[in-house]
Amino acid sequence: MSKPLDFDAAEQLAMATGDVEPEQLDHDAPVSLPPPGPRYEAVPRAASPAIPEPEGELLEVSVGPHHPSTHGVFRMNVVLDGEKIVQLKPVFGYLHRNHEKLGEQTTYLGNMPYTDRLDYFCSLSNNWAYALAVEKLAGLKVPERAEYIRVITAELTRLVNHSSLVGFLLHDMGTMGTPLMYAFREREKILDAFEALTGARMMCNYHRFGGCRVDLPPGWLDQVRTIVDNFPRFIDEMERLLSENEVLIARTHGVGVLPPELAVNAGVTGPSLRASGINYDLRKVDRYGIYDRFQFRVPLGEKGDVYDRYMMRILEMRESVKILQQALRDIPEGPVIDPKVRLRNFTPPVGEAYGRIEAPKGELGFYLISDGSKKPYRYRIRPPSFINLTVLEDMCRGHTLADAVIILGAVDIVLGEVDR
Amino acid sequence: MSATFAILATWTVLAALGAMALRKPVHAALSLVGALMGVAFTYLNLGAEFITAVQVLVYVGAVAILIVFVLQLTRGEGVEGESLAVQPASLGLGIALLVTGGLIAAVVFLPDWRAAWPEKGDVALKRLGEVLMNRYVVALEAIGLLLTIAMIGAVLIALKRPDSQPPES
Amino acid sequence: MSACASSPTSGGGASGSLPSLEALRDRLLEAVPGAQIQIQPNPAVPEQSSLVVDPAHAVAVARYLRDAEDLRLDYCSNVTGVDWLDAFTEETVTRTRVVEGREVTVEETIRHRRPGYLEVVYHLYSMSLRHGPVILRQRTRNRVDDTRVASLTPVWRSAEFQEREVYDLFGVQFEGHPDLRRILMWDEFADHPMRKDYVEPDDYEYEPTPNAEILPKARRHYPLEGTA
Amino acid sequence: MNALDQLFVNLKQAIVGWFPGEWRLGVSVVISAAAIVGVYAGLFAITTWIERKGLGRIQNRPGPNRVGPFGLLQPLADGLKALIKEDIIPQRADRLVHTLAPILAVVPVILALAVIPVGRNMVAVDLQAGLIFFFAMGGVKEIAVFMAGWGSRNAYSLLGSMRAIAQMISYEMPLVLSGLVVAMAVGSLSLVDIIEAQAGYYGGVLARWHVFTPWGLAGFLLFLVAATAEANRTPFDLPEGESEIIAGHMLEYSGFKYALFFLGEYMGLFGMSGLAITLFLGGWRAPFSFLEWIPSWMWFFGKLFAFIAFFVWLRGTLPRLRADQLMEFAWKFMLPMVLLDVVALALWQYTAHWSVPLAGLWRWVLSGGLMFVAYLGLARLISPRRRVGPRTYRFAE
Repeated sequence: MSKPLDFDAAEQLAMATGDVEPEQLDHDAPVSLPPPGPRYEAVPRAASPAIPEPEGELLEVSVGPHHPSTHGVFRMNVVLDGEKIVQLKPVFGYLHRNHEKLGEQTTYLGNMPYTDRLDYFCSLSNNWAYALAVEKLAGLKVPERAEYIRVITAELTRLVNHSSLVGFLLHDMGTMGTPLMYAFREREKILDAFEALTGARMMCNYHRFGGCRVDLPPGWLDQVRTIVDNFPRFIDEMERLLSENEVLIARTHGVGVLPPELAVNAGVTGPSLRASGINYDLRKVDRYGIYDRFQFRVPLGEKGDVYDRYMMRILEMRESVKILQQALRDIPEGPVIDPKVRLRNFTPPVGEAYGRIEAPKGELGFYLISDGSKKPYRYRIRPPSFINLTVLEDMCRGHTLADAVIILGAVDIVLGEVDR
Repeated sequence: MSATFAILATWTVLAALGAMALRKPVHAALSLVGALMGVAFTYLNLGAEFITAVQVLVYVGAVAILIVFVLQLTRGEGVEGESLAVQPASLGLGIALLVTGGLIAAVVFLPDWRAAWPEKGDVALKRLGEVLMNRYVVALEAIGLLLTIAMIGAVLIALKRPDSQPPES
Repeated sequence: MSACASSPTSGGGASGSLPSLEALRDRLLEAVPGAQIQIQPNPAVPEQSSLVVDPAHAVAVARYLRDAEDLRLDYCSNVTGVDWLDAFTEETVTRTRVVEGREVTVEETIRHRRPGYLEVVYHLYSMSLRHGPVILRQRTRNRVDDTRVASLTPVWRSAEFQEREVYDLFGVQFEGHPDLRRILMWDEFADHPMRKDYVEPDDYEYEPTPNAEILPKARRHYPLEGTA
Repeated sequence: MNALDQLFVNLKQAIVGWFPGEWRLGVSVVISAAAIVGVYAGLFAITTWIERKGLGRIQNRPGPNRVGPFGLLQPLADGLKALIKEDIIPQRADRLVHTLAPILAVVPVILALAVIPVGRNMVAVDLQAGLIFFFAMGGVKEIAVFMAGWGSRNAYSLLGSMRAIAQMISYEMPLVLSGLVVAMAVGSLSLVDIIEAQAGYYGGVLARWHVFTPWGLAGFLLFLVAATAEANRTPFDLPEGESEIIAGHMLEYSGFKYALFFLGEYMGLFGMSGLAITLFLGGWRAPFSFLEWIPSWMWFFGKLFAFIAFFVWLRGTLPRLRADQLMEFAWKFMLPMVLLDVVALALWQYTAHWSVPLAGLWRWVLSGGLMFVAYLGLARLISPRRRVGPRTYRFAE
């Protein structure tokens, strides 16, 4: 009874006797944790370039939490052999505010503004994901017009996120902010539209269970149409500026390769996953909302390196523009919220629901357990950038510190979401 | 002996002493740079511009940087607290005396060295080049060959690393 | 609540290709002898009912789910913990008793105590076959001294950070996790803040907050020099 | 016209003339030194404004526009801010080394600037070995960088300074060699002589600058790349690459010491540009004979501003290379190219007295063809595109 617990052994025993009770677990023995080490059976660690024996002394560097290119208060504990990375441990939690605990002490509606603060670049996607989970939990229907508005806002958010990400990524490569400023110019236009619609530029708090908060202001669709029609020019400009740039190619090709098996196994989602060639876009898979009505394609990478991840963003922006054009063309008149929904004192039935959407950074899921009261019993966020960081070490190992910076940049993290 | 020379000489000797006596290897190296610079300015004072420039370029720009690199890459901090002077002191002193005596003897006794000092500015660059490429071309090439061999040797030594430490992780 | 199924917002996707949960449980029981698997119904969204697996067989079950040809649940989307406190249910029973020599029918209330436990929930999907979710649950024996479950990180890498988070915030010990450390809270932090009965320390806002409420509390914890 | 051209020369002579005979040498030195420090420091201020304004315009924003008209007083405000900022020396830093480093970063650069002629008869010191002296002073700067990195006792500083030194040493080789190509052609190391050698006009119109010869063009381009690296400008700004090692060796500096480093950087940039102008672009000479009426010093500073604009433009558009790619570029491309440039020069000189018909064309074909073929071969060898090939992307419906 005193031997440390070994489930594999217990399993074999179970097979032999055909009867093993969970009571056989040893309660008195001190909990023995296995030593840290690579114990992943499914997929070997990323096939990063072979690391030779360390030539000199290993140097431990702490990159962050206030390093200019960690995109917030994020830290990487890096062990370097010369300039090569031998080990990299991401450390976070500096922005941890126990969002989920807050959520469990607030009403369902009261949580909506909090979701804005998760990935503060994409508040409208977050709103939608949360609304989707609650709608699933309570079985609510969303009016036609609201579905269109949701698609429009979510795709605009995707444009904002991807263009900024491309800018930040190139900034990490040392372009002195020029692409970033170009990206921010476009972002400003879209934020203006958000402001006109929701009253806020970043913390929009716009979606509601069963629809949207208010109808579109007059002239808003035309404003968005102008933005969307001009957007491809910005993408072309960006591509002409840098996609074929020799330095960019030298910096990104073959850097941070993520094999597809590992990507799937590690739950990487979003553009990073598709850059590895896995065709998995929730807009196509789940067809949540009304995404089955639009014609668009899912771009897929071939190598899974940083360049592919960069190109995924560019190509996805082009597809988003297509979706937006169709949505703006087809949007019907009608109510924007189910009038039967009582947002105040909203009490969903007992049960649980997991709802997920394809946020710009990957799969954003909300898991709710309702005990029939006004507050969720359990409120959980599945943050894409948090889980995409799982493979950061695998992608970085064997590369230099300068590569780690752009690999991290291409993962696309927002610390508000990672730390919650 | 002009005032300029006095200042430069004092500076050079002090810096050289510092290179010997300072406790931190990096300080000693930097002090050595100071001494080399002092020598360079002495050349300039003598009107030998080219030699000055080459002295700075080669000794400060290359040799001193090399020393500094070696100190950093081999973690020279390990021997901190011990001066870099030769031990035992008497041996170092003996060598120093020998070298100094030899130099003085050369200046005093060898006839060539007692030739008249060239006028300032007469160390014409063109003449220097001609002399090096004609009269002393064999010596020059030999030195070049020697340095190349030394470099190849260094590369070979660096490649082998028989004593490389086992990886720690 | 079946309105949801027909609603376009339904996220069920192509879950039609999955066997029903009952069939799945039967297959698992066959494939992993000795496993104890129950179905936990979900009244709100019936297609998101879950399987409760005993920790001793969780890894084998997970491996089967991942590797079976027609399931191929290769993608573990979400891992999270839930804290279920001790639950008390009150039951009113009518009994006959002998009171002072007479038989009286009295109504009595009996309190049942269901001991609390921590639960870890895994949402599994298949990227290759595009179906899901299958929801796995593991439960600890109690909330206090035996909070161990099996780590599914060896099966799905995506559980690595999420299980660390559950360990950090709920205090679930994952046996077999390769690197079980705190992830969001700092290393010296002692408690598990997501537990339902967590009481935040009264000095957490201690720093120089000149708050009349906080300051006396802080003094209790840190008798300042000069003021004590 | 001539008066304007020699304005400053005459002014200096007039001032020197006021002093008694035995003072004149000293006064002349002081005036020259003051002129160099003053002019280039003023240029530094203007350059920071040009750079910020230029980057702003490249990036769709106005740039500094609050202090003075068009933000012209911004450098003044920046300087004032740097002066009154707290000067912090880290506790564990080596105080002496830490303090000496910024001074040593500026002094050799100013010394180097002294040998560059800025106009007709306008050079502070005409050293016989001016070219080598310039490069030697660049070598001293490396010591300053090391002192800053080591003296700060910060891992990032040390890493940054080591990177910077490695980069400077690697690029010094092609830099010096491409300079020496010109020295070989001219037969002198004096910068005044080198400008003198570029006198005259092709066909009476186009100046006989070195850049208009095949070896000179190649040498100029190589020199420009090496100078960009030596001056730590994008895309070779790794030593202070913000996204990787924050500010490199300057990390622990604040206030005026930090400003001194910047001064050194920019003066180094002026020095490099000035040398490029002197070696390949005829120094203070006009490009066309009909433009000779513009004063010589205006030509020099005009060219200098063109270089500054070029560097700003580069900074606004290019990403940064990685350290190993930087080294690879230096040793696998720059060095062979520069050595070949020596051969190209030899071919050019050897064929100088050819009397075959179309001799000029043949010389161009021989000398320039060598460089062009070498460029094609080497560039293809190290091009990242060769290694990766084009990418195609699949789309799933």
